Amino acid sequence: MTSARDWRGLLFVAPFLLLYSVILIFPLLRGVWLSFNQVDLFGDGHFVGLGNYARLLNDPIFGTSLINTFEVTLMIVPALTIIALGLAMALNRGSRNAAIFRGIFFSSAVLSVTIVTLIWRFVLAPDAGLLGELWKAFGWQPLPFLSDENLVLPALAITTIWWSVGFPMLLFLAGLQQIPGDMYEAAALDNASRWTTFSRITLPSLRRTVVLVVMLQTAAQLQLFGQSQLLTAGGPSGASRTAVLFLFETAFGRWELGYASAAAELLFLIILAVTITQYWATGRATAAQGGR
Amino acid sequence: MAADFRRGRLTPLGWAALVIGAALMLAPLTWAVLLSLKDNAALVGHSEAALHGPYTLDNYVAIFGNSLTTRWLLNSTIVALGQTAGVLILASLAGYGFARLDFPFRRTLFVIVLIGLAVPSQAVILPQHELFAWLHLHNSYPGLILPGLIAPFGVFFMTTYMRGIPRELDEAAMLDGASRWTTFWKVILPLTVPAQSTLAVFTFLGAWNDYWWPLISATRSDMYTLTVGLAAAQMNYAQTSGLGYLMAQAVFASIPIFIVYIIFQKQIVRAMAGTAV
Amino acid sequence: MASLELKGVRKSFGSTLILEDVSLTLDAREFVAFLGPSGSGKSTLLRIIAGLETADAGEVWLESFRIDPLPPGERGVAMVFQHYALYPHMSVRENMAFGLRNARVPKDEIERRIADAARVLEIEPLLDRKPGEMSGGQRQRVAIGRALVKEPKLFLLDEPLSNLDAALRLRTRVELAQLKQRVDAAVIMVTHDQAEAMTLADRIVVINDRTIQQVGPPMEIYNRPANVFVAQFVGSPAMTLVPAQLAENGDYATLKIGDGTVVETRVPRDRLPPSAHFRLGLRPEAVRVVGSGEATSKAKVELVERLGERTLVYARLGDGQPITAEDQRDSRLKIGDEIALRIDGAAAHVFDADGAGYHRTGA
Amino acid sequence: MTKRALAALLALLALGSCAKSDHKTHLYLQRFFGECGAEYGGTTDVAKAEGECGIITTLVNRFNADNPDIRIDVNVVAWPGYPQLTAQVAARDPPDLVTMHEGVISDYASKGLVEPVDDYLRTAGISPTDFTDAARQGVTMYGHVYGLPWDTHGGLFHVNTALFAKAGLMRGGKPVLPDTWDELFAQARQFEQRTGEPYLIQSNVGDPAFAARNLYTYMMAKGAVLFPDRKHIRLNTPVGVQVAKYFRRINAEKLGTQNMDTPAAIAAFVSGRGGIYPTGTWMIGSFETEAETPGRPLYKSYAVFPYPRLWGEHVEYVSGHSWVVPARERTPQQREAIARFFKFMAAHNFDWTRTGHLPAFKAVLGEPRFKALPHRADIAPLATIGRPLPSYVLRQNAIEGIVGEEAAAAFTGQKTVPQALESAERRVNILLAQID
Repeated sequence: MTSARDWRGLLFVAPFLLLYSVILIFPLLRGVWLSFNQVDLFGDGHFVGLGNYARLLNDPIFGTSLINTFEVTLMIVPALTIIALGLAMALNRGSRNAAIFRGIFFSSAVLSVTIVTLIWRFVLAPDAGLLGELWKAFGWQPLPFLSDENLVLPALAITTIWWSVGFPMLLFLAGLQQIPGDMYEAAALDNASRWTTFSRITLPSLRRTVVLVVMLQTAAQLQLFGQSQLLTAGGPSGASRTAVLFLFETAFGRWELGYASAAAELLFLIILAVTITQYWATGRATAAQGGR
Repeated sequence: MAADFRRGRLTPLGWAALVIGAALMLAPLTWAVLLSLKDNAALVGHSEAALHGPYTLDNYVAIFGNSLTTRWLLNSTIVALGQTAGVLILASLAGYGFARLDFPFRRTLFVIVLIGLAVPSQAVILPQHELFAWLHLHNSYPGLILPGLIAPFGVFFMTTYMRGIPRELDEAAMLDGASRWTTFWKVILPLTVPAQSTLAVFTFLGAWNDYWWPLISATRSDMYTLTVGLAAAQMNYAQTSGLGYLMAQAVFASIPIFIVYIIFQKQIVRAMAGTAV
Repeated sequence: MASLELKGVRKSFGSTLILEDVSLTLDAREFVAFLGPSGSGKSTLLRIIAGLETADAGEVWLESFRIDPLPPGERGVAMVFQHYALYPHMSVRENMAFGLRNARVPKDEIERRIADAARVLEIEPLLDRKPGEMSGGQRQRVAIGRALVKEPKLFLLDEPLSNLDAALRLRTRVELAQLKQRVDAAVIMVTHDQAEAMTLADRIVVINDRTIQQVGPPMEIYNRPANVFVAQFVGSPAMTLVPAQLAENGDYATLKIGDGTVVETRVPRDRLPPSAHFRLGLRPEAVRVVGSGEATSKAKVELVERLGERTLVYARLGDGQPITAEDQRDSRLKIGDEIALRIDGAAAHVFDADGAGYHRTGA
Repeated sequence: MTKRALAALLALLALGSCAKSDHKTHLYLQRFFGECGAEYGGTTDVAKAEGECGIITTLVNRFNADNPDIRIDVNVVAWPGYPQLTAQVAARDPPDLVTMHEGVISDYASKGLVEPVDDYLRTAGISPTDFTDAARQGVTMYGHVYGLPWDTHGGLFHVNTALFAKAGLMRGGKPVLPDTWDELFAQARQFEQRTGEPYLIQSNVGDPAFAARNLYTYMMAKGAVLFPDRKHIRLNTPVGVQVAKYFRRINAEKLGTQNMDTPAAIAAFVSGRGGIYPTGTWMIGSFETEAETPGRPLYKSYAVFPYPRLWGEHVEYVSGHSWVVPARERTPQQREAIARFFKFMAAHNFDWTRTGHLPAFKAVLGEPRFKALPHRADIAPLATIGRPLPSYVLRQNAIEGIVGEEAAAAFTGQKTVPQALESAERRVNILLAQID
């Protein structure tokens, strides 16, 4: 019949769904199954039920790695959001200079994590790094960013913010472009101050973008891996070991596939919970405001 | 980009802050370029030597002389282009199916795809590795490309975009005797070009910068992507040819993506505007 | 030969019934308007004919072929969409050629048809433009052109004038009238504008509430509305309906309304159902402002609408019943004036309690 | 447009997947030791190459040149390369030859993931009795030989004699090294006061091997049994605590450098910014080059010795590099090529000792050209005082990572000594308990 309610529609979605089931759904279920087994990379394992999870909850190394992950996420996300918003507002204009600045602030986002860490190693390292040389030029003792347990997470955070400020900035720019100009004209006629204009017009209008940026960045930073592996190898003494690095070491260094899978599932649940909580909280807040 | 001056002028203080910020952005890049232009021996224990001459292009010459860097560059390009093309094709097809066609279990299937949005890569990467081993796909281009094709975001994005296209157009095409495929290919697809470019930019950059999957899948140096190759190089730093050479590798590896970026800068910004809908 | 034939078409969306048992026959080359308020089901009926919706029951025949099992492209119908639905990425020429290419019409034939249509519609200079570069009226004509080149057996126009401004609407109305002369096909136009339907259609199909209310030529619809709905939907301003009592016996019904006025209609009394309660239907031209000598009733003016060629007077009868009357073009009435009215019983309609209409014989 | 791009892409894919179409026997060799193709990629002159990377690169080039029917493709991985090898083995696509620390072989051998190499050795005409004792012990397990041993290596005190002279710590042209912990601290303080530079250069950052080596060595000296059985490690003992406290004191009294990773430490030593750099045999070649280059801070100011005896017995934790053959299907040609590679590498064991490592073959120890290499007389004792870790304990690489991480935390004061040692013990024991 002419109505499209038939199996032919499936042909359009089939290629994706097929790959999706094979490459995502199947591994996802397989990962859940593995997490209930004590199994190494090369041997047959045996079922241990929730044993791996019980072990994880009692594993201080995993606990530390989770805390590190949360800490570094908390260092990155708010700062990144505020900086990106500030840049977007400053650069939301048509001049040539603004375009050049936009280009500069986005430029780092095109680099891969290995290049970023390569460059930043020689910015942060006290002996050969740019900061070290600067400090020495002022006659100060260089700060051991990569080897002090209190400095290493901020160092990762700074590197990450430098690397990823571009995308949120562009998202905010896009959001700003969609605020109708007459709202600002009306505010100007009402003699609104800059701050009032920002807090009463700009920020509420960007609400959805802010939520989007915060959610995307939180999910991304909870999975921070390359910076920590390449820049500090999780050190000193695990002070910068993130949850994903823990997982990687467990699987490929210690061959503990089942245990690593359990860690992966736990991390998955945490990210899911955080994302849903953020979504729910902002959704409620928006509803309370009578917004969209 | 019309109504740009809606927030008045930037104060001199604002400009100063911007300039300082830009300097902070550029300083590490400049530092890397300077280091790459120095003789390796001159940098041993004295990286501050990079701040003054003499400079040399020897490190770059060495890359071309004998190194896998160019090969890694090619691999990264193939993988990034392959993933971009694949995601565009799959997401467009699926997006059209979900947006326009009615078939059994459509809602259920769409919800299943949406769930995929929340699955972080590390939850599946170990079994994926196992699966690809079983399929003998490691150390191959398909092996590097395929996992990146699973882009629930792409499907979601294209579905939303296509839902925004007036249904009248599909109906006009039906009355014009177009098949489902012709309608998709000739009528709807050309209208999704803005969405396609957005998705392409995201996918390309994501693929180009992907680290974990190539790290465990491409284990032979001739199949490394740039990210993995440079990771191997920097973790061997103590035993490698030297700081200048390492930086030259990094700079050299960044040049193509910077060129792409400069050429497509306008499209990228416009593409981002499309996402924030 | 009949052009389009609908037999017992029925359609519902989920549990909501949209069309109930619709049957209709179109003559060859007939221009028919589907007239009704929004939500009446008229668009759904059009889409069923086009093949964009599937009827739950019933058949659709076009020139002796049953077309409801066919996909839209093979039915021999062409449609002009409300928002034109031009393909934005194709030039005018490509827009018009698209359907023909799908039908594998030879290239030179396509060229010829496009050239013809472009000439007729005066859109030759636009052929290489894209829809985004044209005005609303130009797009409208391109949309018509796209339908025209297909040389269909049936044209379907979905609210073709609703997106145009007033001046353009009049002009396009003329063009549609000319189009009707030129094409060798039946035309169905969906509209909610009764003036459009009256001007253009050979016959009007008034649709409301899931079903066809009345089918007939414009003047018949106007003069002999089948029921209260048609009476009030067609004609502007709407017909005044006044509750009335059947007054006395005679060949024709004589009705008495609330303020005591007795109206002698020309509606044969024996056609009416056995009841004393009716409604009297009066179009403004049946109620005239007169000098007190000729008057049948008195009223008080509430609003005066000067239309130029005539003046409409909205007033209330003694018992408070609103009524619309007509005065000369140079009427000097103003709000609050007491006026005398003459109700022309010969032009009056009678509706029974179920809403069915009864009209004078003849005319 | 799109179609052309697609076609180009497909062409590229095709190009990439059929790159190897010559008629040579291909062997896939995977190693660490760094990437230096830029410097040595084109040369086969082994004698002129310096450092681990240069020598191994030119050796492979030389082998390829000498054996036109064989082509060795080299894959350089980040040190130590085991996560990557694990991924490859899990992907059932391991290389043909891999560099492996002797302590790690048993992990793979116990699962049948590497082949016994007895047959290859026989074909190559090599007898296990040719190996030094330490080397033979390192590669023999489960009644088979599992690798071609390639060197014995351990920690050494690399000394800047110019600074030692300035500190007044030279006697008869030789640096004075401490005999006891107390002497160590006294000499270190004297060194610091007279030169203004730190006594020890330490890489406590991102280098777990450094801390683990120090802990293992001085625990072994007091006769500590590190691994009482295959499931347990014992570190949190009075001896272990004492060793860690000594190293903690070095840091607390700022007698050693802080916050350095390996590259920084190497740079510091080469630049003459410290007296002793305790690191491995592998740096001898590079430092000797510095010592022979006029104008460099280390010019004619370099000496090297085994870790000094500070208490107990003079022993030292050593390991060795070997070549192993991961299990997979191979053609007879490939098997033959592996045997030829073994023969070639055995014949060139001397070249490798120029890096500073001790040879894996007894014969090389006696060769005049080996004895003629600088400092070899000074480090020769390593061959007799060297003690490998027991091969019955699996996952030595992961264990070293954990022990090193915790030991570094104890040394730098990030954790208290008992805390760190207790934590290291617990983590290692959990890891070992998981192994079937």
